[in-house]
Amino acid sequence: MLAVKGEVDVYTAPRLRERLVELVTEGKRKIVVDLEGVDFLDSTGLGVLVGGLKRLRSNDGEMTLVSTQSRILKVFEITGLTKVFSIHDSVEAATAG
Amino acid sequence: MLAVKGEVDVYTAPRLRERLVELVTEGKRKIVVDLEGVDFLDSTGLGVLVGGLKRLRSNDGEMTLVSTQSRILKVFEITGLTKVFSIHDSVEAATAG
Amino acid sequence: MVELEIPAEPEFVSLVRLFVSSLATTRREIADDRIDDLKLAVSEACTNAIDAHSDSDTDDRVVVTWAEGDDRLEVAVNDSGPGFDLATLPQHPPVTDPERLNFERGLGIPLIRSLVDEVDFKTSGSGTTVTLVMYCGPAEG
Amino acid sequence: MVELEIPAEPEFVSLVRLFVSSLATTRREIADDRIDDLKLAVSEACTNAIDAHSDSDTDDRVVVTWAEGDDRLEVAVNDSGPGFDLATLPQHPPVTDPERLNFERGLGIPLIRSLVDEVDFKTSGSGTTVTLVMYCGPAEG
Ligand SMILES: Nc1ncnc2c1ncn2[C@@H]1O[C@H](COP(=O)(O)OP(=O)(O)O)[C@@H](O)[C@H]1O
Ligand SMILES: Nc1ncnc2c1ncn2[C@@H]1O[C@H](COP(=O)(O)OP(=O)(O)O)[C@@H](O)[C@H]1O
Repeated sequence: MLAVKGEVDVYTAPRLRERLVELVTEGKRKIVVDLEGVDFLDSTGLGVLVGGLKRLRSNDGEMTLVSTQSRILKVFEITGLTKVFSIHDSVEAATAG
Repeated sequence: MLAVKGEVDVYTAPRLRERLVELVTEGKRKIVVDLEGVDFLDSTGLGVLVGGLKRLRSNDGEMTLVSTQSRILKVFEITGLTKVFSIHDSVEAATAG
Repeated sequence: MVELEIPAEPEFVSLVRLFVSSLATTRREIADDRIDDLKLAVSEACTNAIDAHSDSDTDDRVVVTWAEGDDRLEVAVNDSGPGFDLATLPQHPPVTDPERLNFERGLGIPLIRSLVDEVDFKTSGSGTTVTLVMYCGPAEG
Repeated sequence: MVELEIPAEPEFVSLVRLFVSSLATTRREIADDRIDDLKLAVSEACTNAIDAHSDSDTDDRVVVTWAEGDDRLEVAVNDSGPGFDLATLPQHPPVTDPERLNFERGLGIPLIRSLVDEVDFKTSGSGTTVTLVMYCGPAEG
């Protein structure tokens, strides 16, 4: 479980990338990224999530996302990434899935 | 009683001046200005309060202020206006005074 | 017209967002989700402008200009980077293709295009200006 | 250095305050009440700069510049107004004097002086630049 807070943009996304790489390196294979605390997410942030998913899948793992905020979901929709990620309403739903 | 909210600066102070003039014109002689909802007060705002006090006193009236916020009180202190206004902790205290 | 000039560094993009959302909120009748759209589009354009400067070690600047028309907001983002050719940007495989995961980038311009009502790119070897237009209600007050 | 250029109109002073508090919060180690002090001082300087333009109907601009030193923040407010003579500013009667109530103005510059650590006025017939300095901790990150 990784809870992301605040703004994810070109300045802060590298930190998120590092955290994801760390988790995979530690051997985690199922990662739930909780985006409920995120106020802003841009294409750099999306790119980091796509990169994390790719890294996990190539290790037989999976990443699921949690978000109910329309402004965050909208960014996934516009870019077609709702078809790539499974996005859940709650951490419970994401963990069960 | 006049509750002031938001920012009182060169842009918004004219509205406060109008309200004070209106109240005096309506015959009000004791005005309590509640500054608890004020986030920002500058010298233009102070000037409007001084102007209101002057207008009231010349009509045998009085103005009292309510404020407990240190950043607002500080502005009165620096300008020496704590000696000109009576500033209270609550509307009750201001009305009793 | 209001102008904000920042160093071409990632840490200043959040200031640009604040600049845009503050102006949009106080000056025009515009729904919150449209403000979010404009904020994201300007942020993407700024990120690209800053990226365009990342190779140079000179004291590069990005200039964001806010202008208003009767029925629109116009935000222009200008950089002095090397410019680019819109026509030759790589196309992504469809999202259903597993290959799609190889593309962590290239999402910015498509996002910009779908978030705002008009986009104009002026780009040359000495810099790029991206102008984003959003239609909106009349001036406040 | 970061620069914000606004029309010389009262409605833009709130944007200047946001600019200053956002930069101060994100970039330096500085206590909240010191940020409030800087914000108020810059706001006062901007109000004066805008007032200085109130007689002219040209498209006048006020420029606010943010700069950082190792141990300080420097915010400069520049206008193209007529300038003034600091030495001949009217003095107020002491606050205890009933006459004090005749002065609704003239509080800005005394406030500025007591809120920041250094103030410098450069003023001529073609404009004024007020530079406000606040000492602070080192750069973040
Ligand atoms: N202002 C700019 N200056 C130079 N090149 C740019 C600029 N904006 C965009 N580009 C080019 O267009 C490409 C696609 O941009 P974009 O869709 O935002 O995705 P990304 O920035 O993630 O690559 C960039 O990689 C860059 O080569
Ligand atoms: N940037 C400026 N350009 C021209 N005159 C100025 C400027 N700043 C201050 N002044 C002059 O100094 C006077 C005192 O300023 P201040 O103490 O802020 O009080 P106030 O603005 O309320 O009069 C102003 O009335 C104005 O005549």
